[in-house]
Amino acid sequence: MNQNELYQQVILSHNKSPKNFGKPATFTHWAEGFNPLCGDHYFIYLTIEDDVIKNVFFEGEGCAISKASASLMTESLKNKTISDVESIIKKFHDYMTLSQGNLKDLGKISVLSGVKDYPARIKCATISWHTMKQAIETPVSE
Amino acid sequence: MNQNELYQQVILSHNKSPKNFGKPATFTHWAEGFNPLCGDHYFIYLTIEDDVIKNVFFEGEGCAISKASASLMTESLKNKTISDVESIIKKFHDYMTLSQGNLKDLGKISVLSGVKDYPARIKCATISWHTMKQAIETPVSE
Amino acid sequence: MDKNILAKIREDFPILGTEVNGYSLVYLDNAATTLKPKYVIDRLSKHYLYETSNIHRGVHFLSQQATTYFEEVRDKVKSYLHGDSTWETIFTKGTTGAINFVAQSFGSIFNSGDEVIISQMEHHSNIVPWQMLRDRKNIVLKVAQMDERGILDLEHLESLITEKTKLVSITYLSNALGTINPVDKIVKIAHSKNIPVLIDAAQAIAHITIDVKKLDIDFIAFSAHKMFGPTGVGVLYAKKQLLEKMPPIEGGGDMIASVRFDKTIYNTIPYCFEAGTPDIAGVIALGVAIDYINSIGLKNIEEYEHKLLQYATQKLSEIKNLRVVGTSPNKSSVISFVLDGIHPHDVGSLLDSKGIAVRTGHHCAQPVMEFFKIPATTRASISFYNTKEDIDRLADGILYVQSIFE
Amino acid sequence: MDKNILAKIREDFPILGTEVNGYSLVYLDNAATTLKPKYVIDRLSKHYLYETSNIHRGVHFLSQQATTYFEEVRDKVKSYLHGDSTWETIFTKGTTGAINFVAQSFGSIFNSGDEVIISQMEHHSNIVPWQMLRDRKNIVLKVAQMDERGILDLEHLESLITEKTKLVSITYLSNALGTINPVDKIVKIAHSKNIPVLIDAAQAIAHITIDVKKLDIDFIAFSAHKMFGPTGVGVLYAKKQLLEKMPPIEGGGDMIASVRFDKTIYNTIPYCFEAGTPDIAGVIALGVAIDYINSIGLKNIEEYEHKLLQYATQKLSEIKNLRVVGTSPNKSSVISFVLDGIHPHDVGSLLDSKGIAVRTGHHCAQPVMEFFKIPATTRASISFYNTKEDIDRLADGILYVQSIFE
Ligand SMILES: Cc1ncc(COP(=O)(O)O)c(C=O)c1O
Ligand SMILES: Cc1ncc(COP(=O)(O)O)c(C=O)c1O
Repeated sequence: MNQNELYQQVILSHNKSPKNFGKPATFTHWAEGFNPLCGDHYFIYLTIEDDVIKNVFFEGEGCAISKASASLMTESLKNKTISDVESIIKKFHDYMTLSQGNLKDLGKISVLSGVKDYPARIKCATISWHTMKQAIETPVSE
Repeated sequence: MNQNELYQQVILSHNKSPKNFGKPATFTHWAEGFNPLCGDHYFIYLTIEDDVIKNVFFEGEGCAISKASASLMTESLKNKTISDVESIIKKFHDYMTLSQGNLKDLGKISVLSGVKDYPARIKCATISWHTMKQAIETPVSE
Repeated sequence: MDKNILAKIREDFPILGTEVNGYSLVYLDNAATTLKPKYVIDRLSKHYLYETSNIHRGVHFLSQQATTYFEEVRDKVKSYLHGDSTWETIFTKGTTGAINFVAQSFGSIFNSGDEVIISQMEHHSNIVPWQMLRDRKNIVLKVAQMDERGILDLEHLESLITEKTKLVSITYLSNALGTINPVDKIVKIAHSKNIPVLIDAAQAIAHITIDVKKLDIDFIAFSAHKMFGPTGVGVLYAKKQLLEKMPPIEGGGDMIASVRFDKTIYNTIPYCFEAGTPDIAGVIALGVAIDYINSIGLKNIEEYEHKLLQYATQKLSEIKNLRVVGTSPNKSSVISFVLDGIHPHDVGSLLDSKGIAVRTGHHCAQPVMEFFKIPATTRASISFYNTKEDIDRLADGILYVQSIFE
Repeated sequence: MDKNILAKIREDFPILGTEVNGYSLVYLDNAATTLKPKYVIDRLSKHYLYETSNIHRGVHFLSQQATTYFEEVRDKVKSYLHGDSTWETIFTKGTTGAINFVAQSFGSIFNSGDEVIISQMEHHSNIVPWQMLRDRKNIVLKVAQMDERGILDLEHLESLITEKTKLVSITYLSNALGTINPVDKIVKIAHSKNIPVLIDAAQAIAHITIDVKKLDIDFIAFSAHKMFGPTGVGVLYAKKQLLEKMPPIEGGGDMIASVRFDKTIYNTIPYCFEAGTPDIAGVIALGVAIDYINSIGLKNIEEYEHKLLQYATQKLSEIKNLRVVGTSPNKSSVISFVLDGIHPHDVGSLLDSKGIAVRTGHHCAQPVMEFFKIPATTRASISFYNTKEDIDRLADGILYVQSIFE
């Protein structure tokens, strides 16, 4: 795959008009994630009820890959149980960083498959996922 | 000159039986000199009266070049005025480290001339001279 | 520099003949690290092939020889910076190592409440060591502002100085913006209050003639790898008079005069600041890098790079939806820019797909990004082996990136 | 190792074909620095010729490639030391850099009165950093004794341990005496009181198979240049669990997650401990040095060197008025000796005149010299490319020296 083929239409459009973007008025969990190498910087805000992710928003700055990945992630994780979400995160992470398995049964997220071949960009694809994981474990303190 | 020619008879004999070696019962000035690179370690003890070096002893450990140089130095500086001593020290130092002038008019000391061609050994030849200079400036405190 | 000379110079850098992603390499990432001329590489090889030895402590031939070659480089540094015996060359592992050493050693004689002044355009290497000192010793870190062109506000800097100010530490040439700071004026302001000045010359060293004597710089830090030398070596060139007040920070071999368990006596300057086996081969190769720059002539380099930067600025300003970040009239070698609606990371990736190496991100200068309210920039940074064709390739590449995001 | 293999190995080290003072070189100064095989030198050249780039922060091809090669070496270190993911590789500028880092960072969490135990046979690199910490934080530095053969007194070491002991830091292989210390027992003693152990493996690394897992070593430090790699690079390999408690000591690029003037967040381990541009080429070449050792096999090296050391010990013991310093039955690679009435410096100079490179002096271990009441020794230190003929040349050289001083 050529590098430019990374930038498929789906990715470009999620980059341009990300889903679930912004800071919600209320949320129960949240986390902040950096990629110090390129300056990507995202926030994830969750509303978790009865072990289900009722609502998820993200906010921040980053490249098209990272933004599209965050946008696609929020779409696909909403209304899922924590344990489902955790296994999806693991699947995504194992594929991207360990080249294990594939993304086929993760729906639209599979448009990110090609990123794996560009080590420089893997962190772009995974930053929001890492942050998601952290958010699940981080309830709002007051 | 071959390296082994450094080890002339005069040097070998001064190494074996150094002159003015040991710590005198009384002295007015003294200093300690190290060569951290090879572990040479010398003390110079002076008795200075009326700006004349009445007595000079040295003590310590070092290679044949350093010991012979110290021994030859003590022989030649005894009973000289401080200002004479300082100019001899300068002459020796300039010759060894800056390749300026020669040691011809310094009597026996000239057997050390060849050392200059062995950068590794120059510090061996000069350590006692540096220490001498320091000793002149360091009166015994109590 | 005419075409023929340039062509000859480019032959000194074998990497310029390679391909990346099917295109001949356009290397515009010189501010991150410069390429290495074959003379430097050959010198490294020669050392390891025929001269390998540890230095200082050996009486045998190889050790003597390596010691001589190593020590000669202190003088080469001195000449390159137009210093004299009032200064001393201390080898470090890089600019970062040099600045940290000053923060730890010179900083150890600061008191709680003492102040250090840096600027808003510093590299993290000239920020974080002072923050660490702040946390350790409760000093105050003050930041001189810049304006929206990326020009340092000298009046603001001067206004920050108090009786508690112990050091002014400023970059000569901003790696994120390309701004050349008026070191002469900065030193005058600081010295008028008896405050020493540290200059981060990591970028300047390969692009600007530096005269420490005329400028009266107290400390200056730079890295070999940004001046055509190897990685792993840097220099702190500093006034002896200040070094004499500074304690060693690292202990070990070579930096001692004598070691006993109860009491250790340190070696003399500069050795007391160079604990352990140094990067012998790297230092010797730095000497060759200096020779190489001198053989081309810094004046020629400055002149050529100035023209090339002007050309690049002109060329890029013709591109729509592109904004250059850092627009001081006094710039060198660096051009940072942002494209509307396209993140620099994507720009960098797509330029790379065309064989063009630029850097994207915050360039270890996050406060600069914060100032301009941008997450990152794309940075093209030139050296004397770059050509107008490189700039043309860059401009075409940018248009290609924009076409994808249309 | 048979003659043919040895001859082939010697061809990997071009310097072995050179002459010194008219004689073919006999290099017996391996404890100071080892020679470099052509593979290591070629790898350095290749990096600078075709792969030059800064790492971590670049999205372009060259930067990615260099980052991959650089990061791979952490794993090579892991395998070489038989570690697992419980440990982390931190690149430093050498053994000295690594030990100073532990003293500064791990030492920063010590309190006044806390104790560090070292031994009487340590290199200055494992003494002075602790003395500096003593002066800074008022800790107590305790010294485990050795006997007149140069064997560490384990009972004495154990008796030094109190509730205040925070670290035991001991050399694996003494560079001055050749003694191999019983690291397994040292660790057991220390761990039984929950005290971590730092092992100075500067010498051991090229001569002894090290299994950090079996030995359960907490920190281990070594230099690339003493294991056929380049100068300027070293490693601290350490348990993550301990690293997690340790603050960064140097600030700058690459070691941060985010920098604001008011607050900076550090990067994760190991990056937070590696401020600034590292010695990229040097680290990559260290990887090749490890590959090279593996290709010969440490087991083979240990076996061959053991025999060669026995041969040398036998040969030298036949020389009158020669005394070997360091007579532990458990030794490796180093033979230190003194000649009655002849200072080692003279021995070294005159051996050099015959093309034989040995080291003379205190070998950065002055307390060892003090213990044996000698100012210095002459030290011959071997590697796997040395031969019986080298030892014969040394023995003949010593007789020649004695003949001059007769
Ligand atoms: C036992 C020991 N420790 C530490 C060191 C210091 O190593 P380096 O100078 O490479 O930092 C050495 C080498 O001289 C050594 O032999
Ligand atoms: C202005 C400036 N200062 C400091 C540094 C740090 O240099 P190094 O990473 O070689 O220590 C750099 C390079 O990234 C720089 O551009």
